[in-house]
Amino acid sequence: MTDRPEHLDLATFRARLGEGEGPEYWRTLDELAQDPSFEEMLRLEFPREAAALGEGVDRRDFLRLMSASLAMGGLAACTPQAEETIVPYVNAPERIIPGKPLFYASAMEMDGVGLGVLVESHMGRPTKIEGNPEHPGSLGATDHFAQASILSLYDPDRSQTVRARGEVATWSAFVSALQSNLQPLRARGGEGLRILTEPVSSPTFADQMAKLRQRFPAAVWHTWQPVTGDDRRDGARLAFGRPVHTYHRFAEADVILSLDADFMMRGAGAVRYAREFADRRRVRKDKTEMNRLYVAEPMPTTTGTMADHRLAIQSAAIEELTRGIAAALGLGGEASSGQHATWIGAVARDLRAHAGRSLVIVGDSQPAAVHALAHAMNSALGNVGRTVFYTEPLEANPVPQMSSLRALVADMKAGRVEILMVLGGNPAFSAPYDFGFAAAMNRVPFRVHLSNYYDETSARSHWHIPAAQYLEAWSDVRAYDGTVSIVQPLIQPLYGGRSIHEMAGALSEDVRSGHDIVRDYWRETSGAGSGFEAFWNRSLHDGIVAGTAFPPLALSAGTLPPREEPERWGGPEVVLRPDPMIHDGRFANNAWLQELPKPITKLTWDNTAHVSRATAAAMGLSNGDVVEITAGHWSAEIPIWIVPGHANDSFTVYYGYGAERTGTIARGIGSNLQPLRTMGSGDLLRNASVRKSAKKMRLATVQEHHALSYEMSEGAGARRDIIRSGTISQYVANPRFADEPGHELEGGPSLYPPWPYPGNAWAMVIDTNVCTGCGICTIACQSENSIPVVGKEQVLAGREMHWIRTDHYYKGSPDSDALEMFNMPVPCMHCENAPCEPVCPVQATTHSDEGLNDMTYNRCIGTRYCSNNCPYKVRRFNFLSFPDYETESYKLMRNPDVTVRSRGVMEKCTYCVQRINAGRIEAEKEGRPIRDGEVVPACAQACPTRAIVFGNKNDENSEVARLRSEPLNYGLLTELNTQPRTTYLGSLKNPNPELAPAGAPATAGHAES
Amino acid sequence: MSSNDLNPPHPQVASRLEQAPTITPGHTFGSITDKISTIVLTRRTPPGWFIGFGVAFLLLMMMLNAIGWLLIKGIGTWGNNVPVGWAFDIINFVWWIGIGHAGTLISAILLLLRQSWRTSINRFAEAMTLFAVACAGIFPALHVGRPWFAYWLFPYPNTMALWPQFRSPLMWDVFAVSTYATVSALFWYIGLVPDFATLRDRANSRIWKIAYGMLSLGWRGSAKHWYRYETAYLLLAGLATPLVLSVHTIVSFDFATSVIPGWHSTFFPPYFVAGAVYAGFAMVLTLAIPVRRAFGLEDFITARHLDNMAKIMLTTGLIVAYAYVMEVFFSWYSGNIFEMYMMFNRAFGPYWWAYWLLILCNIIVPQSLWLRKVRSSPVTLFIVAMFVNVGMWLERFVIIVVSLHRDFLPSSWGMYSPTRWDFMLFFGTIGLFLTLLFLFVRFLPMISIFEMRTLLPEAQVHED
Amino acid sequence: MIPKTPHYGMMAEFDDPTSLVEAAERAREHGFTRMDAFTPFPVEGLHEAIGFHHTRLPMIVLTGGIIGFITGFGMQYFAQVIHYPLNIGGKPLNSWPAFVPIAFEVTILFAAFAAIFGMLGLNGLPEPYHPVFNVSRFAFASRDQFFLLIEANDPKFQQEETRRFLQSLNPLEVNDVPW
Amino acid sequence: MQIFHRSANTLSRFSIFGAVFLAAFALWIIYQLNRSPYATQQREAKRQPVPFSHEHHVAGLGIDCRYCHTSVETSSFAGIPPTATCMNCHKEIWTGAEMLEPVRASLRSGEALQWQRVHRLPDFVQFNHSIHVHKGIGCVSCHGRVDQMPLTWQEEPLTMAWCLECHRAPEEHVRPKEKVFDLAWEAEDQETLGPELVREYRILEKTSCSVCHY
Repeated sequence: MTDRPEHLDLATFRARLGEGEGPEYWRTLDELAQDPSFEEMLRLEFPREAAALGEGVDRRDFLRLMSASLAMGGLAACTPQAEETIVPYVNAPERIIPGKPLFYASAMEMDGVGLGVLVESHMGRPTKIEGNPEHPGSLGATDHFAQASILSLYDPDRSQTVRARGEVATWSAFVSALQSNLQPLRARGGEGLRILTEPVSSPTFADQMAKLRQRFPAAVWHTWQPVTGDDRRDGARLAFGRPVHTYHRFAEADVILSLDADFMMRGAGAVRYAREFADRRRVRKDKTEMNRLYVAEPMPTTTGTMADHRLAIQSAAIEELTRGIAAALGLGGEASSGQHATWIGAVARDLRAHAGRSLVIVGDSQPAAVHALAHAMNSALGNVGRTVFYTEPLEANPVPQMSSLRALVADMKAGRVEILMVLGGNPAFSAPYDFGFAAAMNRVPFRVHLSNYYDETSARSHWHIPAAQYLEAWSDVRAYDGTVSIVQPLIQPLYGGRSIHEMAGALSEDVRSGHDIVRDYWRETSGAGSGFEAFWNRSLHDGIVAGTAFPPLALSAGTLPPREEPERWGGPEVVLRPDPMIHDGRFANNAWLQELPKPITKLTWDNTAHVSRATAAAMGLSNGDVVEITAGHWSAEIPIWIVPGHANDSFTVYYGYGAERTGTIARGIGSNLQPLRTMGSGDLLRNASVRKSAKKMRLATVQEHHALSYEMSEGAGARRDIIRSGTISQYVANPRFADEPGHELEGGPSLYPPWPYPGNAWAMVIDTNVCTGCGICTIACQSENSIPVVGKEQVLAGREMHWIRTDHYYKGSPDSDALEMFNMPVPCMHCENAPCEPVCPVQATTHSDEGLNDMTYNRCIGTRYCSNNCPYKVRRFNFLSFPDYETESYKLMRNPDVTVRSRGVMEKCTYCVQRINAGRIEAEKEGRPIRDGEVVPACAQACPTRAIVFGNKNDENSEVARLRSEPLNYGLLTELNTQPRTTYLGSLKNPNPELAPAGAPATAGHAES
Repeated sequence: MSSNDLNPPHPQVASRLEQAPTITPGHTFGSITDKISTIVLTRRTPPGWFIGFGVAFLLLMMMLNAIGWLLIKGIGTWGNNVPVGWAFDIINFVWWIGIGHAGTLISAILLLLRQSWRTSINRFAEAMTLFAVACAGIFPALHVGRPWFAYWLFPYPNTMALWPQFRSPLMWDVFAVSTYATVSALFWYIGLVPDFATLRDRANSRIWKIAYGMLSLGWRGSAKHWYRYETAYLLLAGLATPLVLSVHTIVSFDFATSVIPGWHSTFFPPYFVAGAVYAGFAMVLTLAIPVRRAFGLEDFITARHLDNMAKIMLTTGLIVAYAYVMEVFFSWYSGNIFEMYMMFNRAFGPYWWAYWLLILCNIIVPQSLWLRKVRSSPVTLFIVAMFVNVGMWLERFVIIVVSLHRDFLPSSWGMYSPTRWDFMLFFGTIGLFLTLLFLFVRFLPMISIFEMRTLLPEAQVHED
Repeated sequence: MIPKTPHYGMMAEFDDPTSLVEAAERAREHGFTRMDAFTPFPVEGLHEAIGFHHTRLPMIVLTGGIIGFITGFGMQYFAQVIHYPLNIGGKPLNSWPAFVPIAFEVTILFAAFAAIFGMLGLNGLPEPYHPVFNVSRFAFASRDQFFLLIEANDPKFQQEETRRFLQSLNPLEVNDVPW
Repeated sequence: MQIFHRSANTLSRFSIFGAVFLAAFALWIIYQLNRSPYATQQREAKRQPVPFSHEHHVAGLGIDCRYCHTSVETSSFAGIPPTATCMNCHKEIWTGAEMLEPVRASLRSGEALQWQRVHRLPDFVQFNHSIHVHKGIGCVSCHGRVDQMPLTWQEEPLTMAWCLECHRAPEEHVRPKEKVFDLAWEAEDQETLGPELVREYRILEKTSCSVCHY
């Protein structure tokens, strides 16, 4: 606590007490109680301000809090109350006010890139991840990995102890063992010491490795992870002759060409990009310009659904397409005369017309040449420095990963490796199949593995060290533009995990704590000198280290990469992609991500091979048929999922599944594609053969629980006026097309007088025009509201529990490039005339005086009538006892402000009523109305594109009120006179007149399918 | 029949209008009394009874098993899901309730219509009503997610200061069904009192004398008692008639008041009531035909009874058929895409088989009842009745499951498939029904003795 | 009942309803006022014959019904409008159309109770013990025999005279009914 | 022939009415039990590790509620004092008291004191102390005269019906903010004061379900 001389404090208090004794003593105390400074003293003795400033190890005192927090945790109870103990602190930690959450800035690292987050902490337990508005890569939003990381933190399957040859051991034993093994290497400058990490951008770690190199000049740092991004790096080398990091500014781009890049959901800066892209796409009364997005990709992606012109094209054909466009832009090479000539011509003209305000972006899975071509085009279009920026690489060790790993394996086989430190990752499983990494490991005399789980690699190591999560250990990490965030832990390592910094420390006999290592590094390098405390506190508080963004490099790529003759090949291509939910497999044990429906397919719990309708028909394939994919002498089996809009003669398969030792949830689900990931293959198998097997698999999708014909399901989306879409020109012609008579929002006439809502009237507007269908809202809601997962079997039975889902609809012919895709998040509509309420026999669902459709769990007896009568089917029923009441760690994770729902109870979206009430209470205490934006539901807060807006519609200055007055605003199924509080903004496309399908439908939006 | 409805004549005349008598000539007060009461009073139980009862009892045990598991694990053991929140549970509930209706119809409405032929089957039909309602009552109680809180459905002062939500059709159900059960039970018991007196006076073991003596409340056939008794009986019939109509009307409100295409329909009440009577008479025939055979009651349950019941089935069956046609017409005439798709989905969706099977069982097969040959032969009549029993179950399946599984938003469409626990509970209730029925035929007069007496010509006082 | 007379009454037995009704009418012409008849089934006109004309039962049932309706509707109105008014799907607090079904059911229930317990009450049932059972032949009253009873407390009742009168109706038997 | 004895008539009628009355009586008993202090665990002092007396500390020493329950004005949870708070005074006075040994032990060992919770709401009820305090609902309204409790007990039933009494008619319970922590204070005329304060403090009648249940 800071010094406060002028105030009465306990010391003086006690001094005064000391003065007298007996009755006089008591009198003094009474006087004191009257003394105004007494009140003051109370406040300062037990300070209640919750600033994140200052370093406070005491606040993470975790174990002693468990019982107290459980006392407040929302475990369902029954009256009359059982005996319960309540456990106070022994020494009250600063800043913690029991019952009030605190927020701390930190950053989550993935693939060497950091995403700034704010972590909500209840009584020392992190419970929820939010985006950090200060952070350039987040702007207040998050990706689904960050949301899910809270579950990974409390994952009971995590490795919980240091192990030596599988036996429980201690950290100190490891350190001494390591040192004794290092001893002989010292003489040889550390020759034989190899360190394998995943890509790391931490300046501190880079510094540690540099220092280590001084001790062991001959030691080698290898970097590899399953998603290498080598092609991106090689592309840069081709274009600039050196590794260069590229980032984009979509805010400045009018025309965007995405070549197989899902830039809104994958890769560095995705969250930022999605936001910038969406901001250029919102159409309002006073703003009718949209950017234009061209996408060429084999498998529909979230980015693809946003495209104004989407070309379903084989991955392998994209280089040809790109060269065509480059040629049309006058960069040389012969102009394309292929089937896409018109497309190429139109795109090229559009790009040139917007030179300097256009942008070409390429997906990681494209070969280096395409990346190089993009660099050349961006340079030629003058985009560099305006929409495209080049900087030094983010990674501390920007080596070509595949060759780095190949070299390591070769040396291991040759016995040139004596100490192998694998820091993170699970290469024994995920390394290219034909490398034989696992086998080679056995040739290494001393093997160490740092990882979350005691996995395949750990099992082959002498020493296994449990890894600390980013919420448990200090570190630092660079954002997509180089900005550094200090990774600030909120809780002592649950299972005694260690960070890479501590591992590096162990190598260099550095005994400092992770906290000291990071802090000291910044003390040395920040140059803040005496002002370091302030600098450090500000960096922690803001979540970013000011001024650490990389300066852009003035680079320009002139020459086109040489075209090497593509080898002839027959049969369909097979494109390997990391799974959108579990990535390279690191989240395989995360049930939230496993059950989060994948974009487009809405599949859960499995990976599949995606194929177009035409190709499937040609090969006699239907959903769930298992195919055998053979490449060379390796083969793997995987079920089929038919995706309208997929390129023909192309299979897109998601890898990441199949590891057996990364947790109980991951075990035995999905298809293992490792055999196909070989040295040569990269992400594209050109000469694979795909054969239909006799097997069939039941796949759990949350939309179309069964094979529906296209016309009956997807087409219905537009036919039933669920989706209202048109083009920007149609909007200009008739702004109200989305809300035409016939489905006006206020519903038809009613026999009953409208119910008055004089106070707050909560409402939500969802802009389908900027919804990418990524599903982050769903998982954010799951985390905020402690929604249980139900498992594949229950999803198959149709019992998934998500409160907000993202529906996916198509319009147009499924096999043509004119196919349009739409995403529609559906939470509870909070209808003013809610059909669910009058049918409930026990008043378990009622309407609040602020227009919320309340669901009172403890009154619900579970007739399910409300769900039957809900036209939107947003209600979810606990058919079985879904929540995990046993696992202690999960109890710590749950939001204490939300009741855990027991078996036989209905639940649904509440507009995050716990946040509304908290906001109201604060406002009432200060005697003011709730400010617009003060209360934000979890879905809206996490949404990267700000597609969800929530607020008080009675306050005409609120954003939600303004959006409800937008001409594009419409309600879902309003002909039922439900008068929903959740409304939608129609979806708009901005087609290139050159490519616009002849005779666009006259009835804007309501195109028949 | 219709002619009788318009202007009810004297029972005797009524019986003369009909080709077959309601009771075979040659019987006396005594013979009727003995014939019926000996079935109950004879202490030797036919072995066939034991076999039948055994089977029924096993099914009943299976039901208890299914309920036990349900309470342990939860509704999840059934096939229900979102969107199909209701399935076997409510199908069976509506099916059983419907079956119940024939009993009250026969005992109350036909009494008001002076259909004297009803007397030989009404006791039996009323018993069937009670047992069917007992089976039906199980489902609303068990279909809720937390059955141990089902008592919240009743309005009682509590420390939560909360009440049920009386706008909910489910609350209407609670009141309708419980009222229906209570009134039917009282009606039935009151009808039994004079017969208990008969059994009391004819039982030869003291225990049974006392037992029946207590049940008979000391009935002694006093003229004054008979007068008040008949008044009360008539009034009850007058009350039971609107009651029985209201019960299935309210059951149909569960669906009619909702917004779901295929449920939201104003003509459900008459349609459901007709269906209920249809199903009820089918069940009466299904039971009466074997029973009259087993206990040799052909004298009392004559060809004429079967013929009349067959005709009622035919009539109500035609009303139901008309309802089906109207459903199709409305969905087309509404011009509403959801309504139209609902109908299309019924006929050609994944559950097409249920719809067409229903048409076969409820419309096509019963048309055979136009033929006197079919009506007059117990065997063929039994087969037709069986078809209708199945058909009426399928009707509820189509209305509930097929409407729910694809409503407004295609994104939330789903499929439903029952689990073995669904079937165990359903067949279990059939076990409960048969168990009660077997006990009834063994220990109570299955035909109203005193009313049968009045059918004899000598029962009429002839002034001269 | 405190026996003031040696017997409860005197009973004549007939074997068909017609003769019983005639006998009853004769008895009334003869001036007997306190009598009763027992039959195995309701016999038309018998109650007039013994001078029993109307019953209050219908009024009781009507009252029951009215009370039922008030209770049924009142309960709902109190719960939804007065005691804990809640906004249910934007419907008015007093959504009376929705209250009709339950009000109706409760009406029927109460009326039915009134009918049954009214009838039993007026008939003084249950009454397992009754002097008439002392007559051994009376067991046939529930089978196929018909009885006429003249109660001993009838002002015109004299043991011998009454027996002579009953004999004149040519019954099968005439029996004293002991207490 | 006669089956039953004369008494059977009386017996049968009596038993019928008896049954009815018995049923009614049973229901009445259950009804009463549910709201009885026995069921609501009212006025029973829990046995605590240290026999802490609010009477002594509040009435006797006049220590303010907030000295120990620090977060009552800011948080949903009023807060239970850490051992350190006890020791603020008790390392000066009654340092030897046998009674206080558990407290000293707790400070020495760092083992928290395990108090028995006295006012326990089910976990599906979300109660917030701070807003009630800010809107002028006194401690005494829910906790009774704690300053007269040698050992703490639960004064009020804490049933939903009880909560609603106040939520429906706040004017009957509201008091001036400065009197919130004054357990002894009583309004001389609540009829006029109540409505005034309700207006002044903008107190809303909150009876929607989601005010407490979510």
